[in-house]
Amino acid sequence: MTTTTLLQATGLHYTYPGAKEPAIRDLTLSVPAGKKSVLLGRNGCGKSTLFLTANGLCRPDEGTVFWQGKPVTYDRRSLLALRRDVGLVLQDPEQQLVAGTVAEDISYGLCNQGLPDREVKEKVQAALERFQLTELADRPLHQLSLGQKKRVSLAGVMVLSPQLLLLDEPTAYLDPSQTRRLIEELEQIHQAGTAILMATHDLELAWSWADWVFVMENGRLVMQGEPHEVLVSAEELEALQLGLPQMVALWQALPVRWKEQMTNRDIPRSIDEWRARLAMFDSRKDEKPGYLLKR
Amino acid sequence: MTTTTLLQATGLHYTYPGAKEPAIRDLTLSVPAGKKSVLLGRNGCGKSTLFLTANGLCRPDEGTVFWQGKPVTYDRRSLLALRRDVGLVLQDPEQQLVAGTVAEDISYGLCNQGLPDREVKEKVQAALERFQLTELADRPLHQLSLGQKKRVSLAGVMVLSPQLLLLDEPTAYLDPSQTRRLIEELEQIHQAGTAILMATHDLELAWSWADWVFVMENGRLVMQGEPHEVLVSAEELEALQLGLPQMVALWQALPVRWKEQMTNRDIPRSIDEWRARLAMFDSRKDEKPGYLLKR
Amino acid sequence: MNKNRLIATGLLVAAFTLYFTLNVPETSYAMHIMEGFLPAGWAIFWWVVFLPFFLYGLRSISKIVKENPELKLLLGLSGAFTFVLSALKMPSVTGSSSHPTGTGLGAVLFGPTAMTVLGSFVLLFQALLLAHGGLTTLGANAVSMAIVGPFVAYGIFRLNTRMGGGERLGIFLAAALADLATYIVTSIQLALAFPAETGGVMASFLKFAGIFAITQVPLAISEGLLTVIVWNFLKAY
Amino acid sequence: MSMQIDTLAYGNRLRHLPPGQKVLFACVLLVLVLAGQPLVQWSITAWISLWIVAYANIPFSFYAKMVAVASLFLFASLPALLIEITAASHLPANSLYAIHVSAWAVYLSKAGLEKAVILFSRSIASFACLSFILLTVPFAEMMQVLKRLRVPTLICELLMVMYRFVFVIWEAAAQLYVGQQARGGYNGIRAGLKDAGMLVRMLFVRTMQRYRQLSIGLAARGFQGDLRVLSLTHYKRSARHEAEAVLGIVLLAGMELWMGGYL
Repeated sequence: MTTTTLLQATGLHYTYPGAKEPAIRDLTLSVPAGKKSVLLGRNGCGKSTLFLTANGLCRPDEGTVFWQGKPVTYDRRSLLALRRDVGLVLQDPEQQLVAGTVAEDISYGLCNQGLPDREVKEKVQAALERFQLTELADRPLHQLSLGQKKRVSLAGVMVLSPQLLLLDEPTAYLDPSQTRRLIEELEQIHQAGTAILMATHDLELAWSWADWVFVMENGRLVMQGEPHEVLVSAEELEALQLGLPQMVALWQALPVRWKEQMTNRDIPRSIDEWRARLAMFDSRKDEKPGYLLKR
Repeated sequence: MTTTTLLQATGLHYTYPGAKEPAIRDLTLSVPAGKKSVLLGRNGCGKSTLFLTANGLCRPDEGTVFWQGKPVTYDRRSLLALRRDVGLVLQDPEQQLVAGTVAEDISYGLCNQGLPDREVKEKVQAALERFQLTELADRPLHQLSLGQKKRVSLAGVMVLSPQLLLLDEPTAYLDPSQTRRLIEELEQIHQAGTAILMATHDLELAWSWADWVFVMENGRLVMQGEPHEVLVSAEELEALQLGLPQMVALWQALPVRWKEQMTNRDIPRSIDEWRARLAMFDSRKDEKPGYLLKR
Repeated sequence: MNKNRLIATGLLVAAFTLYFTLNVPETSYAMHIMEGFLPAGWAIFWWVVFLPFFLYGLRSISKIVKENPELKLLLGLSGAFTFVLSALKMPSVTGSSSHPTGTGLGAVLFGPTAMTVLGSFVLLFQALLLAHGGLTTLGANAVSMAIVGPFVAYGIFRLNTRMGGGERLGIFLAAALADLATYIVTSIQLALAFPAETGGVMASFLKFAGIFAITQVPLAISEGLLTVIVWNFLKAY
Repeated sequence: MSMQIDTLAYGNRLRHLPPGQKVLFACVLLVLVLAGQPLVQWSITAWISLWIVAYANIPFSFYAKMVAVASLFLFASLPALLIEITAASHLPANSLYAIHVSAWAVYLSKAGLEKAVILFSRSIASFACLSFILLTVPFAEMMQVLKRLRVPTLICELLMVMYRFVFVIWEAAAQLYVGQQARGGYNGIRAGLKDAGMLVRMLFVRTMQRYRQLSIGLAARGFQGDLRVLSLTHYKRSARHEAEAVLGIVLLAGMELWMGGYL
């Protein structure tokens, strides 16, 4: 996959009606195709506004949003197309679900696109299977658990086959196993060719999952780059009140002389990688590794 | 502080009206005084129901709840006293904020206790200062940010000086700096003598913060103990679909021969402890430690 | 005769006992005429009375919605809000739990024509989700609760404002009198369908109205008070 | 209150039957009830209860409670139907029981009793037919029936949004109620009324918030002014159930005609 730019924003300013401070100011960024990006930043830094702008829901006071190189015009047709191509999954699934049952809700976006009934049904069927919702297809939304609701709202967006998927804190309130499942689903979505941009507060997730990191502060983009460029400087991140991912901090705290002995000195991005880096020390087999290393 | 038991539950069963499965079953646990406890478990495992039961909001179908050794009777007076002594902060501050402005909302619980106006005002004033809300006192609640709302809902509970504070996922949706601030506030609350029981999905937080860990599954208490007893067995936690805290997993993955050289082999509970354990290796000063160790 | 007497007395005692024991938490649901209670003729009659009002309300709504389709969401949410309000158990002046009908507040907030449509939907939901009221009797119930109630509330509120009465008084009267009007209309509907052997419709009306007054008058007062409290809060917001 | 009817309807064992058929079946029976003789009405009550409890597998205890609560209205109205007041001199000869208060007589009328008996069988039977719809046709499927009946789109759309948010708002109300109680609310009637007022206000504020959020959420999904959705459900017709329904209706109609009813 070539790293073309899907979404590009130049010099965006937006102030909510009645607000004193602009929510985003002089924001310029490009979301690359084919990547898993995260967007970090404190609450109120403008993340959500950026998402709304990317989807055409906020029209910036200044600046331009480009979609695949073309500036977004705010007429009805191109907005409809933009909203098909840029899928937005909001924080609270209740905000996005509207129909009586799961299957009906997933059909909503497709119906808005004006597709013929047969095609809608086929696509809904496929989405239900893909997100393992077939059994719940005829269940009313209010009977679902939070994790299931989140899956439905994701399915309702993915059924439109967007090229870019925006997710606003998808893991909040999920338990570890639900989070793991969501990440697996996102992995599949990414494999199938959809670029993902996820706003999150979870630094560990950002470190282990993302290919690209954006950091916003006060309506501006203040850092961007690959995780090992952005998420490794304690001082910079501390200044942004974010802090380091734990894995990075712990790695950095390992004695330098140990690290020097290693063949691969990159900071590991998962526990498995961590083990792999250190495996050479235990491979000398001076004793049986603890049972916890088995797995 | 002696480790007396504040709240004790024996053989609790509770089934929501119309539900097929009980939400909690045969649940027996004691919440120790003076501790910072966490309650882990998947969504739907009965955590919230336990909280409601502890506060007298759910009356168990079977079993007894004891508060400071005395069984809870469900008459109006003792319920009112119980709700003063056991403060409950719900997940979503929107669930708990009822009044128009910050100060009014904080006074709500005090007014319900029937205190004289002067006393109410004094206490509200003190709470506003303690939680750094003085400036926001007359602000309408819907103008606050999420972090502020969470602080108000905590203040509204703490103003009653409860002896046990129950928190349901207080860190969800908070950014890292807000989370840190909340933890500091909880630290102060704990120092001042209030026991805390926090339900959370954040294993890192549980590991670094708690003195005592409860794990629930399917309405039952399945594990309890100090963090280094409960949160160290990958197999057990995996079976409960929780997983290990990252710091534990990473520590366990360190080569055994390194760990053997250490004087203190306990698993560290914070990055500082982690550094301290490893400091001896760098204290040989074969080179200047990286700038990241400065801090 | 003696046996008959005994049976009749027994039935009466049983009826009253059942009424007062079961009734307490469900007080005001008793105002929904149950499915099948009205003879077919009357059920149809009230549907015929109801439909023009409903269609008029629907037309005015569809005009608004055509200009601003987002208002569909607002109307749907308002309907849901009203339904939830009607289903909440609230402390009542009599000390027991009962519920406010919310039509008074709704009519003042959303206007009586919109409230006619929303009120009918609320009744449909009450019939379908709570089994209160019914489908054949929906026409009759809608006339009393979704047409007369809101119009009385709105009228009283306007009248009170024009006469220079305080806003709170207006809200109280609107909510309380809307409740009372609803219950009087229901009593009339029942009296028309079941005239008394002696005294006809009028006597029957007095009997029905007398029985329902036990629950509905205190309820109207608490609804009035509650609506004032809510109104005060809303104004502060 | 819990919306248990809704929950049960989604889990009922006749769920796979086409909803249109079920609604039609209940409506035909309802017409028979409204026009029929008490004996026919009681037969219908028994038969439809069999469908509800045995075929649809709705717990009997729940169904019985539902009927009991609905009958409250019936019992509440009984005194008005049974008790008559008249001048003592006009007391009908067939009165069942009378108390004389000076020149007046308060009596139980025989005609009233007969009326009450008829009313009783009709109401219970109609309510049973309604219950069949409530407990076997979930709301979402009811909407499909309404659409097939060409009910105006606007009505369907509004009902859909309402249905969706009835539960969301109900949940919010329940949470607020718990939140207030946890802080010692609802302590006495006066405080209770005030707390209820606060709750209603918060609920209103939250509903308006929901409106704003939902407009954004749906716009993101391409809201163009319509709230059109499609349903996937495949229904299976069941010859056995259809045969029983048709046969039963024919028998009941025959019974009605034979007994000289006005069908």
